Amino acid sequence: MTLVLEWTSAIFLLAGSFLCITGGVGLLRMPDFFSRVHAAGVTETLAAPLLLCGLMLQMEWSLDLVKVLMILLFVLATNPTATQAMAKATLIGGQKPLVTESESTKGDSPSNS
Amino acid sequence: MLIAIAAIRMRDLFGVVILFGVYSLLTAVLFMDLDAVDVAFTEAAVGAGVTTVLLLSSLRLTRRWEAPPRHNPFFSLLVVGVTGAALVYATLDAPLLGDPSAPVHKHVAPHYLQEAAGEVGMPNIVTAVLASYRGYDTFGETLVVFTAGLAVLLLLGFGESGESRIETSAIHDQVVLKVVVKLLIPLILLYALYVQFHGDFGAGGGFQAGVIFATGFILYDMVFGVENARAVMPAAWLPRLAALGVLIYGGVGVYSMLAGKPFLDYSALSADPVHGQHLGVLLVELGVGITVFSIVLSIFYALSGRRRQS
Amino acid sequence: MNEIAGLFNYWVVVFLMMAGFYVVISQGNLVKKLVGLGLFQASVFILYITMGNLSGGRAPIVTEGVFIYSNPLPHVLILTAIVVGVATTAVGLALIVRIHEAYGSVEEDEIHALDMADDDTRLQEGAGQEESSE
Amino acid sequence: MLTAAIIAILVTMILALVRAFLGPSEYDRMLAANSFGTKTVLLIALGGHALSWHSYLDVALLYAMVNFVGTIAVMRFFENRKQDGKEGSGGAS
Repeated sequence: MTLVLEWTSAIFLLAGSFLCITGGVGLLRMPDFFSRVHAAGVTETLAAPLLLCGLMLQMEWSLDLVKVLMILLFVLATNPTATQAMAKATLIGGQKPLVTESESTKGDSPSNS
Repeated sequence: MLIAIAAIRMRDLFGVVILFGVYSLLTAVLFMDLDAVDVAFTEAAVGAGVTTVLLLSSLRLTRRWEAPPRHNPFFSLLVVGVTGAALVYATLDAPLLGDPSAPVHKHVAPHYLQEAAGEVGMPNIVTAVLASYRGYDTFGETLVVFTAGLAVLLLLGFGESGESRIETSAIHDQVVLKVVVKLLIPLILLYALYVQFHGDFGAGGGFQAGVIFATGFILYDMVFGVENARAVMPAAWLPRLAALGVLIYGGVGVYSMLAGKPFLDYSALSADPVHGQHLGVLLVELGVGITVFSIVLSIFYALSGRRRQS
Repeated sequence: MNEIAGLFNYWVVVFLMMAGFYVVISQGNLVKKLVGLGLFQASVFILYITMGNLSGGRAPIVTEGVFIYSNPLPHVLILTAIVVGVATTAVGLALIVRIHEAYGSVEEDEIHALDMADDDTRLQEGAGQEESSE
Repeated sequence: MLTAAIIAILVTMILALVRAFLGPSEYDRMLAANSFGTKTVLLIALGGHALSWHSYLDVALLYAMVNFVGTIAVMRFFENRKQDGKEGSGGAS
């Protein structure tokens, strides 16, 4: 039983770490803001619950477990919301997604209009 | 450290503020690592949350871009360098990190650590020292917060209550955000109450709980608009609430004085001294929480309710 | 080696403190000055907490089986200092907002220049009222 | 395994921090700061478990909250600025 728990937790943690790094690299390397939102938002939404699940599987049954569950729910609720709201605010704020095939990051210079 | 450098170099004040928030998060993690849970808690709630919000709302009222520097920075660099060198030289004599024989650990701290659980009857020694042993200090600090809030209100007022404000901002169209926030706010307020009354056992206490409670209202204000927030918590109540908090704190002190004990000696509150201490700490923390909550919220109202004058 | 590890925190503190100090004395923008004050403040907080730390210690909340706790006194002082710090920052911000309304600028130099110009015109007009020109 | 996850989170934090420094537009900074905050929550949750800090989960929960509030405050700031630009139209102030 403990072995199963350990292995499941390890798998969760590894998957979470992988997604986490993927998100970070995407955040750094993507060419314009909207693809960055995509990279950061999507991976984060999955990475955080995975990591927290992995953590939960390692803990014994206590109040702390409930707290982790609350953190999980909280992150799960706020993170996609914040990402969506950010993307929408940016769109309203006047930035356009980069649709042409330009490779440089010219498309996302600050538009202060 | 790097963040600090970047924050200095950046001329866009908005970026400075965001980096300052990140910097404060890192500071809090450092506090966690140095075993200062309560301090990390406060720093996270205050530094990363409230300070950022306040700085942003005052940036809205002033302008965003900084003028290019006109002085030669050489002289100030010189001053800073000399002072820094002197300080580094001074640290060579300082006790090493974690050294148990450092003079700090020799004075009153052992007494607190050994006796607090028996004398005050709560496991969280920080709360015990804060509210009981150093009750005078904390009373003074609550008064300082109160006075600062009054000063802000005198300088700015609450602003007009926003009848003529045009609410065309993008947040007011976002349905998803509104629904989620509506669900979250009760959770935040509940959590603040937990922090308030669980402060005897874990990290937390009046200061943090007040800030978190205010954060919940600030969130409501930001997402649902000023009018709605002021309908829930009218601005006129806030100074009265703040005064009420200070009065609770002072009232506990005066009560113990009337009972024939020194000012703020909580053992007068009940027949059993330990129980009295516990009760006193709870009441005092409640007073601190109410004061901090109403002052933070009224500062936010004052800064966000004011219209930009060009 | 041990010395370096033990003193490293202090050096970080000194660096941060000097960074904040530099911002306060050399930058003209008032909001930036406040951020510099915040940096300085945070460095002082870190200094106190560093002094309160004990190797092998735990957070000062009594639990069974733990005998070394870090010093609670600096924690208490800093906890209140943080809240007081944000209150004073808010007062500073309120002052800045008022200054911006009065002068239309938050740059120290420009405010100074405006003050000087104000004084000059007043002298030229010969209006001898010594009213507030602070 | 926890250690590996913590290292991964630290690497991501550094990446996000670089984006926050570079960030060509302010929106990028906001995104990076938000991502950084989420990573901090995870770091405290995992690291606190690994090093057995006291009541670290309270702090992590608080962070998640504060991070969200901060992001919303930043977004509101954008709108206000835009609104001011429309109304003021002078930009000289």
